[in-house]
Amino acid sequence: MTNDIIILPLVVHLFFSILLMFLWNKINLQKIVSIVGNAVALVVAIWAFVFVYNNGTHVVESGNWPAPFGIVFVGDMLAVTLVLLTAIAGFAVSIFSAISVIKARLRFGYFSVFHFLLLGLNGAFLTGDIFNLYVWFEIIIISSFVLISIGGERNQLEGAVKYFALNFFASMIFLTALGVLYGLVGTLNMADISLKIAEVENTTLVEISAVLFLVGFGIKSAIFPLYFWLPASYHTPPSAVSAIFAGLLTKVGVYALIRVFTLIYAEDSFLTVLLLTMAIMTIFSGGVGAIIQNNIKKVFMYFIICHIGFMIGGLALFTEVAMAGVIFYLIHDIIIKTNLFLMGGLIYRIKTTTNMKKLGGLYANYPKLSLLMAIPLFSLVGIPPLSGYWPKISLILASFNAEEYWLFGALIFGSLITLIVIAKLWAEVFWKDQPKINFPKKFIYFDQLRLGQKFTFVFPVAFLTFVTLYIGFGAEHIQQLSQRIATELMNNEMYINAVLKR
Amino acid sequence: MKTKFLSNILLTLIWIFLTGEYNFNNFLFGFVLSFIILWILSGVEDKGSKKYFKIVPRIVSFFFFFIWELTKANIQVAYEVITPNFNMEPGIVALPLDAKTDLEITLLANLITLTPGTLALDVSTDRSVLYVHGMYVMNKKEFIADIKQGFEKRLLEILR
Amino acid sequence: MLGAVLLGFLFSLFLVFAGSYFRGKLAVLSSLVPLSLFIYFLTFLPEIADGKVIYENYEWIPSFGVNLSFTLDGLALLFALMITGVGSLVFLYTSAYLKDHKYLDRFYGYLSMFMAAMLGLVLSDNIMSLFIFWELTSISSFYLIGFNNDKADSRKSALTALGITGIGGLLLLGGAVLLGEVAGTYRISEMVMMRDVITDSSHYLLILLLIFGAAFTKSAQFPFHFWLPGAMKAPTPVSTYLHSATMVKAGVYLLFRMTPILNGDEIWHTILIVVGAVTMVYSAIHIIFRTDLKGILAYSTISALGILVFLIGIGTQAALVAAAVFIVVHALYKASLFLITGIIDHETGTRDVTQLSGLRKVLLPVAIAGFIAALISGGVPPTLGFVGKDLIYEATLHFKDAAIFLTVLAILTKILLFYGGFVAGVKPFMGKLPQKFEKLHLPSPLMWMPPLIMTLAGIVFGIFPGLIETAFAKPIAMTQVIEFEEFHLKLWHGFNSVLGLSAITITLGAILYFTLKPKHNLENAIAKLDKIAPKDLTLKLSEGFAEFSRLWTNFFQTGYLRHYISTIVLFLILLLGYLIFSDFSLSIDYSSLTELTVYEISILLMLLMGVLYTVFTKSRLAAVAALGVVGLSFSLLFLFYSAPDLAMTQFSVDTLTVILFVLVLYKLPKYLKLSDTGVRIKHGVLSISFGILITLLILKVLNEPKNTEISEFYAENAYTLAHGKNIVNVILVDFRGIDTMIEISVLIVAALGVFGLLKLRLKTRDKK
Amino acid sequence: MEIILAIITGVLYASGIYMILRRSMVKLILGIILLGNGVNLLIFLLGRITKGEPPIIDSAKKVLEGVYADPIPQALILTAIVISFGLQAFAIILVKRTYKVLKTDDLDQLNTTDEDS
Amino acid sequence: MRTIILKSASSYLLPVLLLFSVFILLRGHYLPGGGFVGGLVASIAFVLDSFSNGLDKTKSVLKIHPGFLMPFGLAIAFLSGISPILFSDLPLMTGIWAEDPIPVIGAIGSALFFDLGVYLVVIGASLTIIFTISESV
Amino acid sequence: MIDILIYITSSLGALFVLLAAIGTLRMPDQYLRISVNTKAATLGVGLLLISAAFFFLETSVTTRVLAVIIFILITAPVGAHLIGRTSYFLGNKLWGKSITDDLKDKYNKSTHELRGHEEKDENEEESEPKS
Amino acid sequence: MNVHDFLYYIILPILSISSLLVFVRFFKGPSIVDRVVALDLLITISIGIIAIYSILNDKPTFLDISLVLALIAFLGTVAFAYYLEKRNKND
Ligand code: NA
Ligand code: NA
Repeated sequence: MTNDIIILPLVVHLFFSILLMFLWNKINLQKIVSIVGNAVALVVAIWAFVFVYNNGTHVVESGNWPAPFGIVFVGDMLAVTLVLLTAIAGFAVSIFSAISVIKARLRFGYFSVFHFLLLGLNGAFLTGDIFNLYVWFEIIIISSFVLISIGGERNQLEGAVKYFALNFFASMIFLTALGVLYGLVGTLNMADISLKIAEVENTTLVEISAVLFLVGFGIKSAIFPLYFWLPASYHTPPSAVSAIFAGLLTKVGVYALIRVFTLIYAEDSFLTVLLLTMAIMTIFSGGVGAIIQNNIKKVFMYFIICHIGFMIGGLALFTEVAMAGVIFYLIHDIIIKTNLFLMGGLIYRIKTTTNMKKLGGLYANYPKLSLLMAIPLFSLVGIPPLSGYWPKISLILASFNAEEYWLFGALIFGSLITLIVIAKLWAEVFWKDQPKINFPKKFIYFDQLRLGQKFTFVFPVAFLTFVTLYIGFGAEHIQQLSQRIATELMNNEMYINAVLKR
Repeated sequence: MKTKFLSNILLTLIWIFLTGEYNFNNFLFGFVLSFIILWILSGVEDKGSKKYFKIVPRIVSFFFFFIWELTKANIQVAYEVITPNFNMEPGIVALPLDAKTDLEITLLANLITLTPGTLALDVSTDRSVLYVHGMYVMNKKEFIADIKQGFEKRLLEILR
Repeated sequence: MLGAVLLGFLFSLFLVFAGSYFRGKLAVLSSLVPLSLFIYFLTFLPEIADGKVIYENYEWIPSFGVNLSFTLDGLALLFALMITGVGSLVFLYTSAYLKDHKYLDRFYGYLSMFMAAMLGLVLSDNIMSLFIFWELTSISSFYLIGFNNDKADSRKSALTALGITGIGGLLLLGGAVLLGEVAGTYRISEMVMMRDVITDSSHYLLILLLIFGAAFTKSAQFPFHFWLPGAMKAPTPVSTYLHSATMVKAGVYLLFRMTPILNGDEIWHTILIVVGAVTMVYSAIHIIFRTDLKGILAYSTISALGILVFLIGIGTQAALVAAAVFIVVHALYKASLFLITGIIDHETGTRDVTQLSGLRKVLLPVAIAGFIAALISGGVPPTLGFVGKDLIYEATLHFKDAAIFLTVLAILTKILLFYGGFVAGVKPFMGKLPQKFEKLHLPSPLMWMPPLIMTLAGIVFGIFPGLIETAFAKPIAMTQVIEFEEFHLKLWHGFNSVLGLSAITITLGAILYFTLKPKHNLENAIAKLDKIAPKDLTLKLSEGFAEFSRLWTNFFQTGYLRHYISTIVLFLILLLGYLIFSDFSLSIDYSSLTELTVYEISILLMLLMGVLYTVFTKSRLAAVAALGVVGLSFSLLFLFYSAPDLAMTQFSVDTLTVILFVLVLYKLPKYLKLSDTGVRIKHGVLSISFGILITLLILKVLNEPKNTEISEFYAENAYTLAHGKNIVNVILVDFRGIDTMIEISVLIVAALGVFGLLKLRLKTRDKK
Repeated sequence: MEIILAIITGVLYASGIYMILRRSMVKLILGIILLGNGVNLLIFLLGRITKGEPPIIDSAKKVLEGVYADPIPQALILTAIVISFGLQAFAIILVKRTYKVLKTDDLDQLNTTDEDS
Repeated sequence: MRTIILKSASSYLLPVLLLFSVFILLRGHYLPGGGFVGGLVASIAFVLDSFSNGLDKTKSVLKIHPGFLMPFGLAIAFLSGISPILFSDLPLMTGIWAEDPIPVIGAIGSALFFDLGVYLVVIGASLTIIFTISESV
Repeated sequence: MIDILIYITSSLGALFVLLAAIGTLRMPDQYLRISVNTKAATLGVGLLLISAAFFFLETSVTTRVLAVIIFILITAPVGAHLIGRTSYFLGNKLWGKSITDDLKDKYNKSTHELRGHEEKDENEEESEPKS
Repeated sequence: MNVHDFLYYIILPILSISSLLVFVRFFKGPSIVDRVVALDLLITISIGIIAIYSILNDKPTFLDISLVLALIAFLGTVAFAYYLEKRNKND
C-alpha cells in the first residue's frame, strides 16, 4: 500500500462517491457514510503527508508506465500539504452539510457529487501531467456546477449560468494553452515539459502559452481583470457549498499557477511585470469591492479576490522568501475562507439573513459563539499572532527586497481594508442591536435545534477555528513547512528528478 | 420458447457476420451475447416473430426482386430530375389497407417509400388506410390498384 | 517577564470565557492582578537603578526571527510600572464605577488583555513581537472603546480609532520588517549596534517614515489626532487608562526606543520637532474652546503627547530626561483628572463645565484630588509638575539656534495646559453649589481614593525628585543617550531664567483661568472650523473613497455576462497581440504541409458555411441543424486525417447534443434581436481579432519542430506491452486510463446534475 | 491544408466567442459548442496532421511503423469531446431550467445577484 | 410519436443495435471503437426505442433505472483500476493480462473490464440525461 | 474483372447520389424532395458500399457492407415517413400543380390522430378510432 | 487510369459536389423540414464518401464508421420529427 500511498485520498473519495450513489435514497445513511468517508480521507491524507514529510517526494506511476509515457502522480510537499488541507476542509464541510443542507438537495446526490468535487481537488493537486490536470479541473467544475445549481432558485440559477459560461471559457483557454504546449514539446508530463521547453527556440511562443495558462487559471482563481463573474456566483449556493468554493476552488487555480510558473516556465520579465500588475490590481479591486458590500457573504467574496492578489503578488516576485509567504498564505487562506462561509451559514441559521443591515445583536445574545467567530475574523485580518499575520512578513520582506514598492503598498492597502471592513462587520453584525425586521415564521432557527444539532452546527466552525489557531500559534511549524515547499518549488530539478527518475 | 430460440440464432448469425470470424468459439460467444440481449429485452413484444424460419429465406428472395424495383424507380426519378421540365402530377392518396399486423404495414410502407415516385406518409390511427404521396398520380384508382396488386399482394403472400 | 505578560492574557481569557459565572464578584479581586505585577516590577528597581539591563529570551518562531525577547531597562520599567500602577488604580476604580454592569467581567477581561499587551509592548526586545503586542493593544482598545456597543456613537469611535491605529500598525509592520532586514536582526538591543548601518542604508528614510507613521497615529499627533477625542466615548476607566496614561504613549515609547537606533540624521529631529510642536500648540489652543470636561482633557492629552514627541525630537539628554519625567507627570495628573471627571459625571450626570460648580461641598476628597492634579498640571511647586516643566524649558533653551522660538512655543502650550488643568480640576468645585447637586453623596472610596493617591504621589515625587532620577531618569538617559552626562533632578535650582519662565507661565495661566470662562458659544465658534479640520477632511476622504469604490466596483461588476467575457477576451487579445506582433515573422514551410484535395475543400466549405449559418441564422432550430452539419464535417475531417475513433465519437456526441437541444428547445423562447448594431460590431471586432490571433498562433507553432518521443514509444509498445492495436484506445484505457476514469466521472456528475436540476424542482412543486 | 484549417480554427474561435457574447442563452450554448470544436481542431492541428494513416497497428504486425498520425492528440480530443458533452448537456438543461424560473432567455436579465441583497 | 411504422421498425432495430454496440465495445482495443462509442450506440438504441414506444415502455425493458448503471459501471472501472493495488502491489491502473488471447475479443485483461465500465457508465449517463429531459418536457 | 465491377458500381452509385442531390435541390415541394432523396441516395450509397465490398473481397467486409445496406434500407423509409408526416403537420403546402390531397383535414389538430379513409366526415363522433 | 485514380479524381469529387448541392438546399430551406432532410442526405452521402475513402486508403475498418453514421443519422431525423410534432401540438 505504501507504494500507492499518495493516491489513496483519490481512491478513498472515488470509492465513497460510488458507494454513495448506490445508497441513493438513504439520506441519513449517506450523511454518516460521507462523514466517515471524509474522516477516512483525513486519516489517509495525514498518513500521506507524514510519509512524504519523512521520505521526500513520492511518485506513483499509474499503469506502471514510466514518466513521461503514462500519467504520474507526484506527491511533493506542496501537493500533500494541499491534500491535507482539502481533507481538513472537506471533513468540516461534510459535517456542516449533514446538518445544514436541505433534504431535497441531499436526495439528489449531493454527497456523491461532493466527494467527486473533493476527488477532483485532490487529483489536481497530485497529478504530474498537464492534460490530466485539465481533466481534474473538469470534474471539479462540473461538480461545482451541479452543487451550485441543484434546487436552484432564481439567484442560484443566475449565478450558475455565469459561473458555467466563465468556467467553460476558462477551460477552453486552458485547452488552447495545452494544445500550443503540446505542439511545441510533444509531451504532457510536466517535468518532461519543463526540460523540453527549455530547448524551444521561439521564446515568444513559450510566453504565449504561459499567458494562455495565466488567463485560463486566472479566471478560476479570480485575478483582475478576470474575476468579475465571481462575486455574483460564489455566494449563491448553500453555505456548505460556498465554503468549499471559497476555500478550495479559487485556490486550485492559484495552485495551478504556482505549479506551472515554478515548474514549467522559467522566470521571464514580461510575465513578471504582467503578474505583478495583475496582482496589485487584484488586491486593490478586491479590497475596494469589499468596502461597499452589505452582505457578509459578499464581503468575504471580495476578500477572496483581494487575498488571491497577495498570493499572486508573491508568486510574481519569484523568490524563495516570497514563495514561502505565498505557501503560508495559501495554507492560512484555505482554512480561513472555508470557515468564514460556514460561519455565514451559522449566522444565517440564527438570523435568516446575512445582510449586515438586517443583522445585529449577536454578541449580546450569543457571546461565546461570537467570540468563536471573532477568531477567524481576526485571523483573516492578520492580527498577530493569528494565522493571517505571519505570511505577510515574508511577503512584505520579499516585496522590499525586490524593490517592488507598489506591491508593498498594495499589501499594506489590502491588509488595512481587511482590517477596517472586518471591524465594521463586527460592529454591524455583532455589536449593533438587532434592527427590527420581520423574521419569517417558517424557518427552523438555531435556537430551536436540539443540543446535538446545535453542536453539529458549531463543531465544524470550532474545528476549523482550532486549525487556524494552530496555524497562528504554531507558525514555526507552518513556516518551516512553507520554506521547505518554497525551496522545492524554486529548485524544480528536485521535482523533475523525482518524476523522471534521473 | 421456440421463437426466442430462433431470434437467438438469428442474432448469433448477425454477430458472426459482423465479426467475420466463422468458428465455433465465436458462435458460442455470439449465442451467449444474443441470449443476454434477448433476456434483457424480454419485455419487448415480439409479435410475428413466430415466423422467423419462414420469413428469413423469403426476405432474401424478396430482396433481389426489390433491388430491381428500386433501380427502376431511380431511373424514373433521375429522368425527372435532370430534364428541365416537370412532367409529374403529384398528390396524396388514401390507400385502403389489407395488411393488418405491424410488421405487414411497416414493410409495405417502407417498400412503397423505396419505390418509384411514392412516399408513404402515414397510417391512419385505426390502421385502415395508408396515405401515400405519389409523384405520378395520373389516375387515382389506377395508382391504388397498382400498389395493391403489386407490393401489397406480393408482400402478404410472403408474410402469411 | 514572560509570566508577567502571560498572566494578563490568561486572566483575560479566564474572564472572557468563564467570567459570566461570577457575575462581577471578582471585580475588586481583579485589581490584584495589576497590583501584584506592579509589586513584581518594583522589585527590579534596585537593579535597574544600578544601571543593569535584564534580558529574557524565549524561542517562538525562529524561522521568522520572531521570538519572545524581553528587556527590562529604565525605559521599560518606567512604562511597566506606569501600566501596572495606574492599572491597579483603574481596576479598583472600575469596580465601583461600573458596579452591577451586565458585562463587568467582560470589561475586566478586555482591560487585562490590554494591560498584558501593553506590558508586552514595552518589554519586547524583538521588534516583531513589539509589533504583535502593538496590534493587540489596538484590538483590545477597539473592544474597550466600543464597550457600549449598542450605541452607534461608540461603535463609530471604535472603528475610527481602529482604522487610524490600524494604518499605523501596518506601517510599523513595514518598518519593522525593513528595519530587521537592514539590521540583520529583529532584536532591538542588537539594532543599537547596527546604528550606522541603518542610518547609512538606502532604506533609512523609508524606515523613518514608516516608524513615524506608526508612532504618530498611535500617539495622536497632528494630523492623526482626531481619533482620540472620539475615543473618549468609552467608559471613563478606558479613557483614563488607555487614552491618557498608557496606550497613547506607545507611540512615544516607540520613538524613545528608536532614538538610539534611528536618531542619526537631521531629518529625525526636524520631523519630530515640527510635528510635536504643531500638535502641542494646535491642541492646546483647542482647550480654550471646549466645555465638555472630557473634551478639555482629550485636547490637553494630545498637547502633552505633542510635547513628548517634541522633546524626543530635540533629542538632547536634557530633552529626553524631561520627556521621561513628563511622562510620569502626565500619567499622574491626567489619569487623576480623568477619574475625577468620571466621578463628577457619575454623580451629577453631566460633564458640561459651564453647569458645574461648588461640588467641593459634597465631594470634598475629590475636590482635593482635583486641586492637586491641577497644580501638577500647571507645574506649580512643589509638585513633580514643576520639575517636569522646568526640565522642558531647560531642554528648549539649549536647543541650538531655534531655542527662543521653541521655548516660546513651549511656554504658550504650558500656559494653555495650566488653564485646562484648572478648568477641569478646580472649576467644578469652586463657587456656588447649584440646588440640583445638593443631595449628592460622596461615592465609594474605591472611586475617589485612586485619584487622590496619584495626586499625592505627584507631590511626594515633587518634593523628592531623586526617586524619579535614580529609578528612571538616569537609567533611561544611560541607555537612550549616546554620550551620557551626569545630572541631578532638583525641585529648586535657584534663581535662573528657567525659574523666570516658570513664573511667567504660572502667572499667565492663572490670569487666563480667571478671565476666560468656558462658554458654549466658543465651542460653537470652533465647530465652524471643523470643516477644514483633519477629522472632517478624513471623513470626506473616506466618503469619497467609498464613492470611488462604488464606482470602480460597479464599473466592472456590471452583472452582464457579456461584459465579463468581453473584458477577458480583450485582455487576451491585448496580450496575445502584443506577443505575436512583437516579433512578427510568418515564414511557412509549404513543403511540410499536407496537400489540399477537392473533397477536403468541399468538406471544409461545408464546415465553414455550417459555422457561419449557425451564427447568423434567425431560427434556433436551423442553428441546431447547422450544428449537425458542422459535426458531420468535423467527423469526416477527422476521418480523412487518420482519426477514425475521433470521427465516430465526434459524430455520435454531436448528434446526441443535437437531440438534447431538440428535446428542450421548444421550451425556450424564439430568438429576439437583443443587441443593437453598435454592440454587434464591437463584439464582431473583438471575436474576429481573437480568431485572427489564434490562426496566426497556430501557423507559428506549426513552424516549430515537434518532439515525437512519446508517440513513438506508444507505437512501439502498444501491442507488445499493452496488448492493444488501436493505439488511441490503448492510450485511453491504459496509458492514460486515469483521464478516462475521471472523464466518465464527469459524465456521471453531469447526469446527476441534469437529474437533480429537473427533478428537484418538480418535487418541491408537487409539495405545494 | 494546414493554413486553411488554421483559418477555420480561427473562424470557429471567433464564431464561438461572438455567440457567447450574445444576450440569448441559447446562443450562448451554441457558442460554447462552436468554441469547443475550435479548441479540438486546434489541438488536432497542433499535434500535426497526417492523412490516411490512422494509428492502428496492422493485424499482421506488432508495432506501428512508417508514417502514422500522432495518437496522443486524438486521445486528448476524445477525452475533451466527452467532457464537453457532459458539460454541454448540463448547460442545456441549466438554460432550460433558468428560462423556466426566470421567464427570460435574455442574459442581461440575469444580474440581480450583483445587486445588494 | 404514435406511428406503427416507427414502432415496429425500432422494435427490430433495438436488439441489433445493442449487438452492434457490444461489437464496437469489444473490438475497440484493436480497431476503432471502444467503450465510449459502444455505450453511445447502445444508449441511442434505447433512445430510439423511447421515441417510438414511449418512455415507460423503454424503462420497463431496461428493468432498472439507467442511473444505477452509472455507479455500477464506475465501480467496474474503479475495481479494474485498483485491482493492481489490492492484489499485486502494483501502481493504480496497471494492466493485468491473461496469458492467452481468446478469439474475437483478443487478449483478456483489466483494460477490457475498464472499457466495459466506461460502456456502462456512458449508457447510464446518456440515458439518465435524455430520459430525465423527456420526462420533464 | 473486379476492377470493372468497381468502376460500374461506384460510377452508378456516385451518379445516383448526384441525382439525389440535384433532385433535392430542384424539386418544388418538401414531399417531392423527400421522395427523391430517399430513393436515389439509398441506391447510390448502397452501390458505393458494394463497390467497397468488391474491392476488399473479404467476408467480414462483405457482411458489414450488407449490414449497412440493410440498415439503410430499414431506416431511410422510416425516416422519410416521419419527416414527411411532420411536414404535413407543419402545414407545408403541396406543390401548386398537385392534383389531389386525400390527407386534407384528416388529422386531429391536437392529438394528431389520423382518421381512415372509409369513415365519412359527417359521422366522426360515433367512430372514435380504437388505439 | 486505375481504380484508385478513378475513385480519387472522379467519384470523390462527384460526391463532394453532391454534398455541396445538398448543402445549398440546407441553406435555402425554406422549411425546417428541408434542412432536416438535407442533413439526413448529407450524412447518407458521407457514408458513400467513407466507403470510397476506405478503398482509397485500404482501410476496411472505416466502414464501421459508416454504420455508426447511418444509425445516428436516423436518430437525428427521428428526434427532429419528434420535436416538430410536439411543438406543433403545443401551439
Ligand atoms: Na417511391
Ligand atoms: Na421515396
